[in-house]
Amino acid sequence: MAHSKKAIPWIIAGAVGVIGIFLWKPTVLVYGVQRAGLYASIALPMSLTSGILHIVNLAHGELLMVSAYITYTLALLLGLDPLLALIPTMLVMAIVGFILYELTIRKALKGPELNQLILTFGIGIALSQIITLIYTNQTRKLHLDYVSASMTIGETSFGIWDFTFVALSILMTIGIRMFLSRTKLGKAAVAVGQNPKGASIVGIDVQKTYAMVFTISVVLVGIAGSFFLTRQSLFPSVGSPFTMKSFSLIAMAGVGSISGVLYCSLALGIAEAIINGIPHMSGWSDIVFFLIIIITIAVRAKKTRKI
Amino acid sequence: MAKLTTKNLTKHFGGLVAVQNVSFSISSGEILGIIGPNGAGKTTFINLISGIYMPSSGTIEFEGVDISLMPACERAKIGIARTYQLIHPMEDLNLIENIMVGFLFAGNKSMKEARRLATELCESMGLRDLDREVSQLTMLEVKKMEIAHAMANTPKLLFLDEIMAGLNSDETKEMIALVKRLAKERDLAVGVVEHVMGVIRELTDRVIVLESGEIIAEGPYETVSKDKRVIEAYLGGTA
Amino acid sequence: MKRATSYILPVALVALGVLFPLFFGPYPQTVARTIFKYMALALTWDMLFRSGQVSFGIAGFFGLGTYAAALLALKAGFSYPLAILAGALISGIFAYILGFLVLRLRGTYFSITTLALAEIFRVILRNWTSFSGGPEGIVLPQIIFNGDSRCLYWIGLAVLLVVVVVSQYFEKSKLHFSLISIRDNEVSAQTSGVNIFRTLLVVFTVTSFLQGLIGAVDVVSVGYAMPDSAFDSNYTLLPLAMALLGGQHSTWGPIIGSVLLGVASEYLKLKIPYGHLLVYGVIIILVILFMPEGLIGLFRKKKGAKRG
Amino acid sequence: MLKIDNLVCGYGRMQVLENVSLEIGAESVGLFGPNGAGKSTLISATMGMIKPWKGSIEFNGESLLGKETYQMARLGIALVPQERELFPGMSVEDNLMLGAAYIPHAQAKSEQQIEKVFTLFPILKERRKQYAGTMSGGQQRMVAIARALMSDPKLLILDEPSLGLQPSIVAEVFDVLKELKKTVSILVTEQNVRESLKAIDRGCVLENGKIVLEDSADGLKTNPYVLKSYLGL
Amino acid sequence: TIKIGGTWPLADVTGEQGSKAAQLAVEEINKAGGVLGRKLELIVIDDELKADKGVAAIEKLVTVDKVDFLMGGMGSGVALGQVPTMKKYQKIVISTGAASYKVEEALGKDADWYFHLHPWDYEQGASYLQGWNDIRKKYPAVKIDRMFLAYEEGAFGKASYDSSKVMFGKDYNFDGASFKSAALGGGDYSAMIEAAKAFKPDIFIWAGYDADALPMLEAAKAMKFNPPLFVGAPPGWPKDFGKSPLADNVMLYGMWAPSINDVNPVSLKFYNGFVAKYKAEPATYFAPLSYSAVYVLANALQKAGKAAFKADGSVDNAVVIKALEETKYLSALGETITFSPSNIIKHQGIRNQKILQWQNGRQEVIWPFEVQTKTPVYPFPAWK
Ligand SMILES: Nc1ncnc2c1ncn2[C@@H]1O[C@H](COP(=O)(O)OP(=O)(O)OP(=O)(O)O)[C@@H](O)[C@H]1O
Ligand SMILES: Nc1ncnc2c1ncn2[C@@H]1O[C@H](COP(=O)(O)OP(=O)(O)OP(=O)(O)O)[C@@H](O)[C@H]1O
Ligand SMILES: [Mg+2]
Ligand SMILES: [Mg+2]
Repeated sequence: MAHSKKAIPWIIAGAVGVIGIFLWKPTVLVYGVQRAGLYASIALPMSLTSGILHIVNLAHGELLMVSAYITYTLALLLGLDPLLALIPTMLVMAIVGFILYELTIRKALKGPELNQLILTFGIGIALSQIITLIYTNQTRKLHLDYVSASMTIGETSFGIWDFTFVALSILMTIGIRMFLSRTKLGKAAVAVGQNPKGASIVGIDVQKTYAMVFTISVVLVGIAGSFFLTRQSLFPSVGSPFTMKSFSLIAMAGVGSISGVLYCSLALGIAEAIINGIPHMSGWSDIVFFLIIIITIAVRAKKTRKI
Repeated sequence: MAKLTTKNLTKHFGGLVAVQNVSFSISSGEILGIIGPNGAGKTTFINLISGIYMPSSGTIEFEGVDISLMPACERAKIGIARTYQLIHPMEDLNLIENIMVGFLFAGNKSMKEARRLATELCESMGLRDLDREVSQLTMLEVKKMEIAHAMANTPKLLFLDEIMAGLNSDETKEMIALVKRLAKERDLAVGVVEHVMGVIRELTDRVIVLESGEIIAEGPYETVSKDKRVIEAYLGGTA
Repeated sequence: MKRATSYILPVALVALGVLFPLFFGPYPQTVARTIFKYMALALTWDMLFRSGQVSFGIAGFFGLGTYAAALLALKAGFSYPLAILAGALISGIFAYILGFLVLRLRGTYFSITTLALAEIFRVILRNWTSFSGGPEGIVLPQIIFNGDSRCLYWIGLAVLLVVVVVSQYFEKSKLHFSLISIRDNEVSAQTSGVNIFRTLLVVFTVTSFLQGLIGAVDVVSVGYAMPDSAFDSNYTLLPLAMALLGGQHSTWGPIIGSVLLGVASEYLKLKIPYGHLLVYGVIIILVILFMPEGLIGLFRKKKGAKRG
Repeated sequence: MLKIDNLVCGYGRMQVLENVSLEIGAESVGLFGPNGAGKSTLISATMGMIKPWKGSIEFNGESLLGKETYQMARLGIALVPQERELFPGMSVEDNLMLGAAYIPHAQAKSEQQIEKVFTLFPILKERRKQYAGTMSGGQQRMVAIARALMSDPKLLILDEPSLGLQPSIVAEVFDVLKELKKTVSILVTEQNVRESLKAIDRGCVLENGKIVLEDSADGLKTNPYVLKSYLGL
Repeated sequence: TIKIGGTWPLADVTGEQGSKAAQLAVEEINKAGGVLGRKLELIVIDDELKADKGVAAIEKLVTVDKVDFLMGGMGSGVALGQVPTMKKYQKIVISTGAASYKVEEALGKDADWYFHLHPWDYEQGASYLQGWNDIRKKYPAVKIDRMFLAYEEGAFGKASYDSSKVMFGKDYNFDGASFKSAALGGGDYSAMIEAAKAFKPDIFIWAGYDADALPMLEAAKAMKFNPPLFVGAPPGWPKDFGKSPLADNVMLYGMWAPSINDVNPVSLKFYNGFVAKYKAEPATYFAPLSYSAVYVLANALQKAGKAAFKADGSVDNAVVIKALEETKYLSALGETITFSPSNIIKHQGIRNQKILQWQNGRQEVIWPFEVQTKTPVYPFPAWK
């Protein structure tokens, strides 16, 4: 296809870049890829809700946080490893997602556009406050031996646990794509995303599809949350920075593009790692993050305008 | 005097050629029919002239000036107006306000002036109750509003894209008379795209037939409708 | 007649606003001042939103005005009135230039790009320590009017009135029509002669100028600037929430919305010291669920019913 | 098959339909009337897109009141909406396949069915990979008709199917309807009364929300009122 | 009653516990008969860590509640916002937060009504320098030449870095690197640790937040980074940090730890009182600090006697300031609080931080030696 031909210079440029970085500081690639995995696994669930329900879910980060707290609680109460507690967490998150949809989102979808934006803003506040009231905002952290798993090549040692995020994000991408292209519900979801009225005419239960898609995305956030817990400290506002980050990633990838999220996370993760690799520069890494997003969006806008 | 002339106008969409080497002209006071099979490129052609799309190649001249690359809003100001095949009125404006837009921006009139002119125009077109929301209008009224909306550009050149589609015969008659009157009163050059042959026969002075983006026939309706290629590609056995 | 009555309410409100400090003490004045600030920001956001563009960059231009004014006053020795004006101008000029980049974008892409710009401003001011004082910010030697709470109140009110007037001008002038036509149908707006890009550029520049103005006045009223507070995401999210809650696409909506949320947050804080934010969040949820058209929808509906 | 009894409905406070009753058996029925008469409203109510204020709607003896649109579709009612309602970002082929995918009895036959609609509209076969949203107006109408045919309906409702179609294809569409009415019940609204009379058994005229005339196709052809107002003679 | 108005960020654990500890002190004093025969009353308003809210809170406390004294504070940003308003009212303020020297600059030298309990940032730096020098002297095994400071890139970390660089840059081989705190959506320490590792420091100090504490140790372990001294300087520690096997022998800066109960009866009384009333352990030093603030004020009023209030019932600032200046209060923090001038203001209270070490799940005081509870474990053991 014409598409792949145009990609060749990009692939070459990318390869050259990667080799360059490798020669300079090989670990930058490791950390960049690991970071990318984290970003992608948090952003991917959001791409479902924004691509199909067309809602900007400002409570996304809070849902991540809630699921991490649920996993934490289950891990403590039942003495489970968080990755085992993941399964009951998914169940709880499914219920949370479904209830949230039925009680709130469903109604807001009927109102003027952007109502869901402010609704989820309110939900985000409420969720983080509920967690604060239950757990206080003191930081918590589970101690897990395996997260310090290490690998040594030559002189350098680095952590390898964070590669699980890479695996998770790849699995999520494959899973979501299979869901959308292979399953009946997934195909219905795509149709509903493009034209709900048209979808109902061809026999698709639009409300059910919305509810399922929202619930699925909350369950996916739940999974990401359980993994997140293995690595990060827990406090009520831990999720909020990830809402906008995920949202930025989705816009950069192009709303509705699933694998795009993966590539864009990779680009951002590595770019961040490069900046962090330069001493005293880490404060500027956010600039690179946002500059890349702006450039990508602007370039794509220009391309589409030509047509 | 030709109002508008195109030379070898061409538009590609990726690999698809929607309009190909179209050269034609239209003069003031003339009503030109544009017909052709579905997907022949009629709407694309109008989009090129009104500036929604920029041509892949070829030129457009309006009153002797090359406007091929002029932005759409400028074209509106020099007197090019059009209606849309799919009408999406501005839901947040009411009937009269929808029409004021053209006077305000294409005509650069003041608010007061625009309202007065829009009211006048509506009355002359038989639109009443001008403060209604657009969702309360019947299709005939919406179609009239669409024409009035275009007329508010105070155009010299007007393209109507299937404006009669979905009207019954009484309403169609009324609209034909309306278009004829407007063209005459304002010395307009009018391009009419329609699939209803009765309308083309009644309304137009001359017809061009597009197929796959190219002009395959041109002339008065009576001759064009007997053209073998036209019958084959477009009219079928019903003509 | 109708005209006269429609003026009574606004005039009365303005009079009330101006005379407020004569009857209420510094505490209500301070609370009102905060509400005015958010109200003004909510209005500026709504002005651009009337064209359908959702900006996430309010904090960016607010913060830009803040820092520009503070740095000019501190380093270039500008007097406060001059610094305020310059702060607003710089914010407007940045918006004008950046407009060429962002105003071709629509929907999510526009929103995220404005957000990204705001973040970039913040990161620069935070890291360019020698210029901006770094993350710890800068302190002004003194507050405008020596901190007299009435004067601070009045200047806050004055800025708000400027914003309201501009918003009303937007609503009553031609711009109103161009904005709505851009929001409803860009293609048809173009062929009616609306220069979409230029219209958006004007609005983007003017609203950013106003946001910068609000920021500049804020900084001379508090006396210090820090990147993380000047570019606080609350300056983006709260005005947005207030505008939508009050009722979008109008002057009254953001006004009502910011009074509701502003008063609610202050009142709840006093009543429920620990955990008041939960109630705040729940209020937002309930208003959206049960008044989807915003608070102003209640009035609008009545009007519509009369008409129908 | 479809039985509408004393239907009253409208939008907001505005009443559009006044006690409309209509019955469709194994036949093809035309619904005519001026713009704004309420034809589309009647169809919307039947499809569950708006809630009737009063009256009843039954399909094969089963009440449709309170059912959702997608349930109507699964019961075997297919709609060609006036506004087409395609999936603009999907290929023509995907649009068509979706017509059958969620209708239990149609799904199995979708491969044969798509070949059938492709012979009816060859251009769609040619453009099967094009995004539906970039098709021309008339082409999109074809997709909408084809999509409805894909669902192998028991009752086919067409809201102004000829709108925007070129004359030769209009004729073809009505030829197909004529063929189809042997096996499928059809309700069609049209402004092109002349063409559609060839394809229907019976017609009603709806004006101002009321049915003012009901007759066989032949009866309508000679009815002076119809001749004058709808056939332009 | 004597009214004290307090502002703290109540949604933050520092402010939440600080305000509650102050309330505890008020109740203790009232139970013991109050001050000058009058009861104390504490009115707390949330400053939400936002300057405008903090200002409104002060206005309300002074003009509506008509409090006699002001108290509290945590974030420097809020304090910067509040200073002008405080100047306007000239109420006596016992401040429990605001470490940034910018606040001191904003106050100016005339603000004699401002009593700052918390050490300024530069004083903290100086006290660390003093501490490490003392430790080196007392324990010759401890070798400190190369110092590496990892700092979060926000105001807190940057300030620590800047002041440390000035303080330690002369005597030590000093370097640092920044990282983005997990508290602000970061949490990737690998680049920073790599830089630290390359530097081979004798002492590694990080200035970040509690959210960074364990993940950073985990990363250090994964990357086999094993400095002889591993020091954390966050404002608080995560819950049950001590229970983590990685925590043992981590050193930290702080003003208070429950282990001080062993050497200080006031601390023990405070601790027991707090646990009994709120069923939670005080997790940050803001609790004992705010508790002390109330006692400092109460003692001064007691000392000033009836003269503290004028005939019209208002506070006689001169008298109370004088009494406060004479403060000598053995506080729950371990040291005796007195006031003396700092760089700009006249009334600075505590100047020292402490150097502590996690040992067997407890924070033990290493320095100052007067309140030492355990001898230091050195070097930081290798990762298992
Ligand atoms: N944006 C686009 N991308 C790709 N192809 C397009 C695009 N717009 C139109 N086309 C194609 O260009 C051709 C011409 O379309 P156009 O809308 O001009 O036809 P038309 O003559 O107006 O047809 P109709 O009578 O059905 O309205 C069609 O084949 C259509 O599919
Ligand atoms: N969504 C709506 N909201 C409010 N009024 C509506 C709506 N849709 C239609 N109407 C009004 O209902 C009346 C009947 O409309 P309807 O679309 O049913 O007519 P129709 O007979 O299908 O005409 P047409 O030939 O124009 O399709 C019209 O007056 C129209 O303005
Ligand atoms: Mg067309
Ligand atoms: Mg209709």
